[in-house]
Amino acid sequence: MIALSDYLTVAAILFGLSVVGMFINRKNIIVLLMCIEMMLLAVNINFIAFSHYLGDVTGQIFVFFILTVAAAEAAIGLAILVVLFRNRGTINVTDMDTLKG
Amino acid sequence: MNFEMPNFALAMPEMFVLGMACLILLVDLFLNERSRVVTYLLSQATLVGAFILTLSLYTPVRELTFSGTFVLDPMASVLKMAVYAVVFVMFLYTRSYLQARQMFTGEFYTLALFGVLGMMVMISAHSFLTLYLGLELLSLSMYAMVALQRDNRVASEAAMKYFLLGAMASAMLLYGMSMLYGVTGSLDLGEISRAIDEGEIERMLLVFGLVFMLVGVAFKLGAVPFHMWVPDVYHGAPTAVTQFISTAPKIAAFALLIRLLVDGLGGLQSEWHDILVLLAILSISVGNIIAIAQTNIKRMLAYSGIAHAGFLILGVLSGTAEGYAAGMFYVIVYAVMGLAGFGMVLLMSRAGFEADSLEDYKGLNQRNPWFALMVLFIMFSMAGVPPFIGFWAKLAVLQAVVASGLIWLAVLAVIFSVIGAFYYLRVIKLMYFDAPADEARIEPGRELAAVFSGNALVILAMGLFPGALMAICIQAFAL
Amino acid sequence: MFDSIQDISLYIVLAPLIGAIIAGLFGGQIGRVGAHTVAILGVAISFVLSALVFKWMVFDGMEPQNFSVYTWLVSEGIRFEIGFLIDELTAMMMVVVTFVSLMVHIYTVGYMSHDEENWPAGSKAGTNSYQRFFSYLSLFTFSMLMLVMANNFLQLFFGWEAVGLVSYLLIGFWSSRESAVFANMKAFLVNRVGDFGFLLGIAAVLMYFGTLDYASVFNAVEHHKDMTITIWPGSEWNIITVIGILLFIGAMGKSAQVPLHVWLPDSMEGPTPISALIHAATMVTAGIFMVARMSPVYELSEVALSFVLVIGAITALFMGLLGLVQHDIKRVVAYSTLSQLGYMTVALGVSAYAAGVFHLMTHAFFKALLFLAAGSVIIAMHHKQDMREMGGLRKYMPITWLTSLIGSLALIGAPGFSGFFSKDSIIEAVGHSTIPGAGFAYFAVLAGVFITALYSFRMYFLVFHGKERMDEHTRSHLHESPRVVTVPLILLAIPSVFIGWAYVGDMVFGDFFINAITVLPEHDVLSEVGFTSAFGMLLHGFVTAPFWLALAGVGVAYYLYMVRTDLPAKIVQLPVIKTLYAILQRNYGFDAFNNLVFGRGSRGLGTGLWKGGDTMLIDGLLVNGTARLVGWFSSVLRRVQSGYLYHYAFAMIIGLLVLFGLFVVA
Amino acid sequence: MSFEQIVFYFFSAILLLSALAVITVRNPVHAALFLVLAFFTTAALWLLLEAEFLAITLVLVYVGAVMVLFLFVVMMLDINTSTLKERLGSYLPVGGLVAVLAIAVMAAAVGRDHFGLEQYAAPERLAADASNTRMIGEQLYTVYLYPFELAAVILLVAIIAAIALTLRTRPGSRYQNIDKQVKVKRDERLRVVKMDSEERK
Amino acid sequence: MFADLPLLSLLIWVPIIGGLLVMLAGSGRTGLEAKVLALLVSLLTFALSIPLFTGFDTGTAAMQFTEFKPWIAAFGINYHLGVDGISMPLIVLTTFTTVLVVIAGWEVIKNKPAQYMAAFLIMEGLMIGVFSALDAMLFYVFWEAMLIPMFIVIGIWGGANRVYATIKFFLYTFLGSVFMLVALLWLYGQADSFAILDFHALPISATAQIWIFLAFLVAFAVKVPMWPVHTWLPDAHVQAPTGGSVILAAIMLKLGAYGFLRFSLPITPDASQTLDWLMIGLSLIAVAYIGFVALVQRDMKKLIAYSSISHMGFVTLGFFIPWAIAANTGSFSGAGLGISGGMVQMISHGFVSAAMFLAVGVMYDRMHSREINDYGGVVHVMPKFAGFMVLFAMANAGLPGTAGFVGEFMVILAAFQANFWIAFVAASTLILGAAYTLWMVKRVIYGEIRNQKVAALKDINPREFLILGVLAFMVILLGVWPAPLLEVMDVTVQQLVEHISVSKVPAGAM
Repeated sequence: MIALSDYLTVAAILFGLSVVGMFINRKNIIVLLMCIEMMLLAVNINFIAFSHYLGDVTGQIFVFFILTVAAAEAAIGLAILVVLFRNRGTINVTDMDTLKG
Repeated sequence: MNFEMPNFALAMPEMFVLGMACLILLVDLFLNERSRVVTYLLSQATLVGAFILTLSLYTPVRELTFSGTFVLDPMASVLKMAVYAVVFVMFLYTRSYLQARQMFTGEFYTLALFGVLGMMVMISAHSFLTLYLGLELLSLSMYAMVALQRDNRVASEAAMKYFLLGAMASAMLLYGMSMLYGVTGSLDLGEISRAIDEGEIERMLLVFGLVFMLVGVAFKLGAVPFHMWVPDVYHGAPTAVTQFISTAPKIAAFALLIRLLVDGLGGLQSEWHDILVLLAILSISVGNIIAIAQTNIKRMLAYSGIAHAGFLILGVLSGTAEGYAAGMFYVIVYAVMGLAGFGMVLLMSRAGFEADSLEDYKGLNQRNPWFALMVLFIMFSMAGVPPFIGFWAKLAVLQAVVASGLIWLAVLAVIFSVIGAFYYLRVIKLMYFDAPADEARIEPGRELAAVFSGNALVILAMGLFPGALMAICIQAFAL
Repeated sequence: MFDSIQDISLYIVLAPLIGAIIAGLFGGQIGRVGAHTVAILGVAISFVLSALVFKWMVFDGMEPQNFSVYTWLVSEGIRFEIGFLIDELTAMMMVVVTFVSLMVHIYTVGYMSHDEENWPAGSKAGTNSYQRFFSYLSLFTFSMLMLVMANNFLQLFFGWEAVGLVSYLLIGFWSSRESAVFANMKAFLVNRVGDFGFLLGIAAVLMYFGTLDYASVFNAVEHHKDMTITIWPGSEWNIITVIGILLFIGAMGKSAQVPLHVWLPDSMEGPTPISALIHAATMVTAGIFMVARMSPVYELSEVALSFVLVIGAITALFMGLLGLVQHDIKRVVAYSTLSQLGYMTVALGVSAYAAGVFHLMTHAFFKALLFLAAGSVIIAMHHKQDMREMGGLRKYMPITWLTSLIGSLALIGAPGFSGFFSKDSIIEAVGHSTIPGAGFAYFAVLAGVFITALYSFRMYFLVFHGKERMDEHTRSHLHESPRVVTVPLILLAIPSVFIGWAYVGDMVFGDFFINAITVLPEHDVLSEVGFTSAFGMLLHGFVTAPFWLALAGVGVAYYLYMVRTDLPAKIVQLPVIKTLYAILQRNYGFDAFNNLVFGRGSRGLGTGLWKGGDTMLIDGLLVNGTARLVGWFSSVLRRVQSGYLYHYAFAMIIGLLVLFGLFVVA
Repeated sequence: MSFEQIVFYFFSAILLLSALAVITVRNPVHAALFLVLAFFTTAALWLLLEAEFLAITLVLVYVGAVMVLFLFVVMMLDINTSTLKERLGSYLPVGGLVAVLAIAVMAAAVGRDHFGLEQYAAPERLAADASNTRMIGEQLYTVYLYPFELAAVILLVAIIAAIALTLRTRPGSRYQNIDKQVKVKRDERLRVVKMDSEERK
Repeated sequence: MFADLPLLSLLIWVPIIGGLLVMLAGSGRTGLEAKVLALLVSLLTFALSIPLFTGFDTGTAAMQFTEFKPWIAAFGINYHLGVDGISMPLIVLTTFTTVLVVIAGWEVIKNKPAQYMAAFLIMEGLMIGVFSALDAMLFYVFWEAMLIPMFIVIGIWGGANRVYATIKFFLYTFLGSVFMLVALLWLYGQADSFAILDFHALPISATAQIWIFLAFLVAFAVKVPMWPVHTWLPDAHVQAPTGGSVILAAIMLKLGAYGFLRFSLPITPDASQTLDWLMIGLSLIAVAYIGFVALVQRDMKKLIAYSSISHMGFVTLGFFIPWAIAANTGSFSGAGLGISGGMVQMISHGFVSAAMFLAVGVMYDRMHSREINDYGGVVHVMPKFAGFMVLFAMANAGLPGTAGFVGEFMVILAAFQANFWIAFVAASTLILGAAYTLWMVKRVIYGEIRNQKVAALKDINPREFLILGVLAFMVILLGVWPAPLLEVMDVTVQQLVEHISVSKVPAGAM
């Protein structure tokens, strides 16, 4: 049998990887957006796993909403990315250092 | 399936704001540049209407509806009204600024109104789900608003940073929610609270979830070490947007904090208390110290905002109704001061010129003594010097801290507030003691001048009579 | 008008005060004549009334009067009052003070008549300086009267400091002279050192007696004679001794006793009338008066008396020696004053208060006379004061010459002159005393007699006899001083001669001061001396050592300065004498020592505390250091805000991990 | 090892590897494709968890829409991939350490001690005719009516935002204004402008 | 007729509102309207304070002229005013000094005179508020708010290094007072009231008292200022305009000392007893150490500033001597002498230091230099002024017959009852005080005219004569007849001594 912890562990590792992806990636903002998608994915796995093992559909409902929001978020994120690129001609993370201090 | 019909009346303000936002969206399509003012007026009308609706719905009891995902209690009513008021003033402030920069568009107002809606949802949330959705509604609106001036290089950078970090923070919040859902089996704050109070859940797991969630909340509040977005975004965003995101959303973030920690995780008070102590100390110290080195006033105010967030947290961490009331008082006061603080940047700015360098304030007393005096009010208020309102906010918070026995914490807080006073004083120094680089008199638009003066005078007036607001705050937690 | 002694006392003190105020504040309006008229009138009223009081007191047998004028303040039930105590001692002092003051006032009309010459051109302070001078003189008279008439320590201290203030103002009267304004500051500060002790003494009195009223203190003093105070752990001091010594420290300042004498010679920078009035006749004797006044206290402590005695003896002898090497005519008189003050103090030390006070009185007359005579000479010499440029003035200034001679004779104690009676009483008293230090004191006062005679007549001969060493211009203008100058000289010469005859019997050996001065039987040396009449004393005077010593002094002076005028210069070249002479020239090094230790030392300490303590340590390290530290922190911390997203994200992760570490794992 | 377990481990492994690839590959296009793979495998895991509706949604919405959007943006921006493809530098050790630390803590928290089968027994399989979609739908339109509406608003905001941020009327481009064309008058077709001759510069 | 008026409220709000009006009236270039208005307001305030003195009942230690209105119910803060023998004289001193400051700034202040006058009037109201507040939080509000106008005054109209000085001043005092705030909040938690009189009656454990005492100490010591937190004062004084220096020295320093009497002594008597060695030690350091420092100052204002610190040392010494007396003699008799002495010293220092600063201001206005070395022989060109200067210098040196003597005298008398050496060090001021003051007078006033600039000086004009003359009158009056002042405070002080002689540690607790 697959234990709940197995799912949770997978989600945790996924979450951890995406979090680390947020700061080891220094070149491309798009990858950061992907990392965020992966973080949400990990959360979703958590919710669904819990939902399953608790026998409670609420978790899935939550995932439904997270998916919706994540899509919206991706849209806005990409829109900002486009604006950024138009302004600067680059989406290099290292170049985004005008604001500091 | 036993489904109870929701009491829609309780959500009248939300529905009204949503409807109006959509209406404005449509109306705006048919307006040309010159009649855009209709959009503005409609937006203001929306806020006024929502205020009236919320006021008429005010009850001293706690009412749940929408299957327990929506709550209306005194705190919600008060905070919502505060949000309307703050945004209303923000609209007053920013009109000329937006007009001068081709940002006077329907999008700004609709996004702002959707942001208001998001805040309302957060404030009235009684479930992780609604909390999250409200938060995202607000956040997405704000991301977009920061980037709204499309050809502004720094603004787009700010928006990108804000977006990425914000998304990450909300992912962490969600992770925490998932853990708590997992161990309590519910998304409903009331259910969760009950489950925790039963005491059968291992505390470590609860704390594990709690820590994740606190990251999300701390991010919204701008508490150290989850504050890194604050200076960059406040700095990079158009001042009008900065004024928005630095004020009203703090009120919502406070609601988030209360809803999560008090309504939901009240049983974990002994745990989150310690975490909040840490966050508060870090915020107050780091915020105040780094602010000293700033030369850009928007950044300076950003760091000052971080420090203020620390004070706000101080109020909440005492875990008493008085403390929450103090925190609420603080956040409302902070919003009022923040409006004025960024309002002063708006005041000094002209088309093509952002007065965001501290140097721009040199000799303001020569150029316009009245405004200099108003800025003086604002700065001393932020520094927490009586008789301005900022003092009472600090007092309320410190009183809660002292009452809960954390005298050392109060002492630490006041020491850092003294350090913080330095950079506020520096603004006054520039205005009053330095010779102006440019002798031209500052002549802002009449509307802007009036609202700015009004705002500063309110800071004074509320400082002289803070009792009413404090009474409201206390009543909000009297349940 | 003369309805009561209370009112009269008030008139006595207020008359000069009003004179001072009018002359001082309205000097410009009333002019010179107005000013000196008012001032002289005030003092004259005061003198007449004082004489009246003296008459009542001495001849009509009025009881001593002790009454309060007004309440200065009340705190915790302790009343601090301003009030008068009028007994024989007071009455005598009042007469002396007002009389000498009156003489000096009159004299001043002449002495200061060309005062504008003493001021730099265009000085506005010089325009009304004449009026101001009178104002100060009258103010001084007022202050001195307050001092002597006080019935409590507070008022005593008031007067004590007030005369110091006027002294300060008058020494520095010619304020454009750097030396004068230095001298006045020095005088004030040295006096302050004395007052420092005096004030502590008063504090001690209040602590142990609970009042500052003389009468109450003197009544209660018996009960306190065995009380002790712990000054430092393990050292118990008798409280009376402590009070006595502390109060006497005040007297040392005011009466210029070693080592607080340093201000007096310098005070000669002031105009001569001042030297006569303040620094010879009255103010400097305040200390003597005070100790005499406190006799009930001092009688109870032999330690304190010995202290007084030794200090007095040292002053009497060593200050006299300094008179030998001075060339400035006023300085000779000044050192002579120091020496005579030493005599008075010695008298106090052996409980011969009456003799001391008596010497005070006689000294007031003849020393004022000497000073005024010196002033007369100085006027004639166009304000040159160096004796080496004088000589043979006798024929130009007969009145001055004659009065000077009288003064000098009185000073050296030539039998029959007033000084003889007072000084011999002291010497006799010391000879009979047995308290510790009396032996040394006896030697000192005897040696002092010789020295006094020597320097007095050195001065006399140098000024009035011998070769005329002044330049031609000066000589051609030499003439006797005007009437306003000579009349006071004559008037002062009279008591200088006769006052001893008149009063030595009553005052020194009689019961004149019975109400005012207390002497314990075992200390009562004067009754052991046991003269009964002035005449008996005079006869006795010719066979005692002092007479012969004085005669020897005069003889030596005559020989050195009239016969072998080349000798003094040679003597000082002798090996031992040369060193001694150098020491004397440097005033035993007191000035150098004070400058080095107190002047430069305190400034060095101040600079050290300021630069090292305030500026470096507190401000530099703590205050600005903190500010710099915060600033440094700020600049470091802001670098964390690097602008790079990944750093921000990293910070959040670290924050998360820290929270884990602290709250989940733990 | 049961079939379920095999499926679980297989897909989990692919999921984690592709996730790792997403954050490490140089080319963003590759990263996007690895992400698609991750979504697919996740969908498979969700099927194991009897969340059929969401599994399908994930594939349809994410793979079908969101990831396409990602790829579209990557392509559209025409990013000079050579500069973006530099290798992870010296910060990898730190990153790795933090990753290990974070994962270790999280994994420890969610490990078998707390979420093993003893605490959370595997539920019974649902009946074959149980409709996951129906279950969700019933809840969504009743209990979660309010959140559902909010989700709609969020999507609206996203639309507004995306348009507001990216839609731009280029000053150079010309549009046909039919309304104006139709209403045009004769005089307006030609206009004679009088002006002074300009000097040659 | 005055009995019905809310005198204290009027005293607080007339100058504040007047100040605001003055600020608004100040649009004119010369600001003459503003100046006249300011003078009228300050005179009115002074006039209002006279019935306070004349109508004061000297027979009781209870608060008089009290006013009570709930202010911020949510915080339990009331608008509670009242005066006793300790605060009333200080209020009168405040109103008196403000009139002088307004006159003193009449022609001198050319830059924004309206704002200048307004700042002083507002400050006046706030300071009176501090002295009359009976609610701790009301007190604190006034206490802090007062910093604002002072900050502005030094910063705008100050000397070359004014920014450093004023920020230092502000932060120093701000830092001090926030500790007090925490202590007040703690006390509120215990007493459930912010009424100062309730605090007085509150039993507090010994340890807590120590902490509270230290918190108060920081606040008040900075204000007094006591060594070693005094370094803001010389800077602030030197840089401040004359009026600022006057108010600072005459009134603001007194606030700290007043705080000791109103808060530290009665609320934490046991801690005061425990720590009296510290207070006495710091006071003596102030007297001696600062005396030496003053000796070597080259800047007149700095010298006077240091002398102020030194003089304030007597105030604190007088306040904390009671326990030392009790330890030495076994009774508190004599304690009142010390406390009253400190009080008198406060008032007299108010006059004397104000006079000294005004005198220096008179010279500064003409020469634009405060360096002692730039002067010399002033008496020859400004004889009237020199007369005043010497008088004030003598008062500063504590000459009997002037105001400067009374307080020092009483404190030394009291100190002797505690310990010979305390009195010894305290009395050293007789020498040191005279030394630094007279040395300055010697170099500035006397001697030959040093340079052409001095030679060109003009003597004081009627306006300056008026100010200095009034002060001279007060200095002498207080010196020769201090009884009325003592009469006012005597009962209050005695009651205070009784109060502090009883331990407030709850029975049974250590």
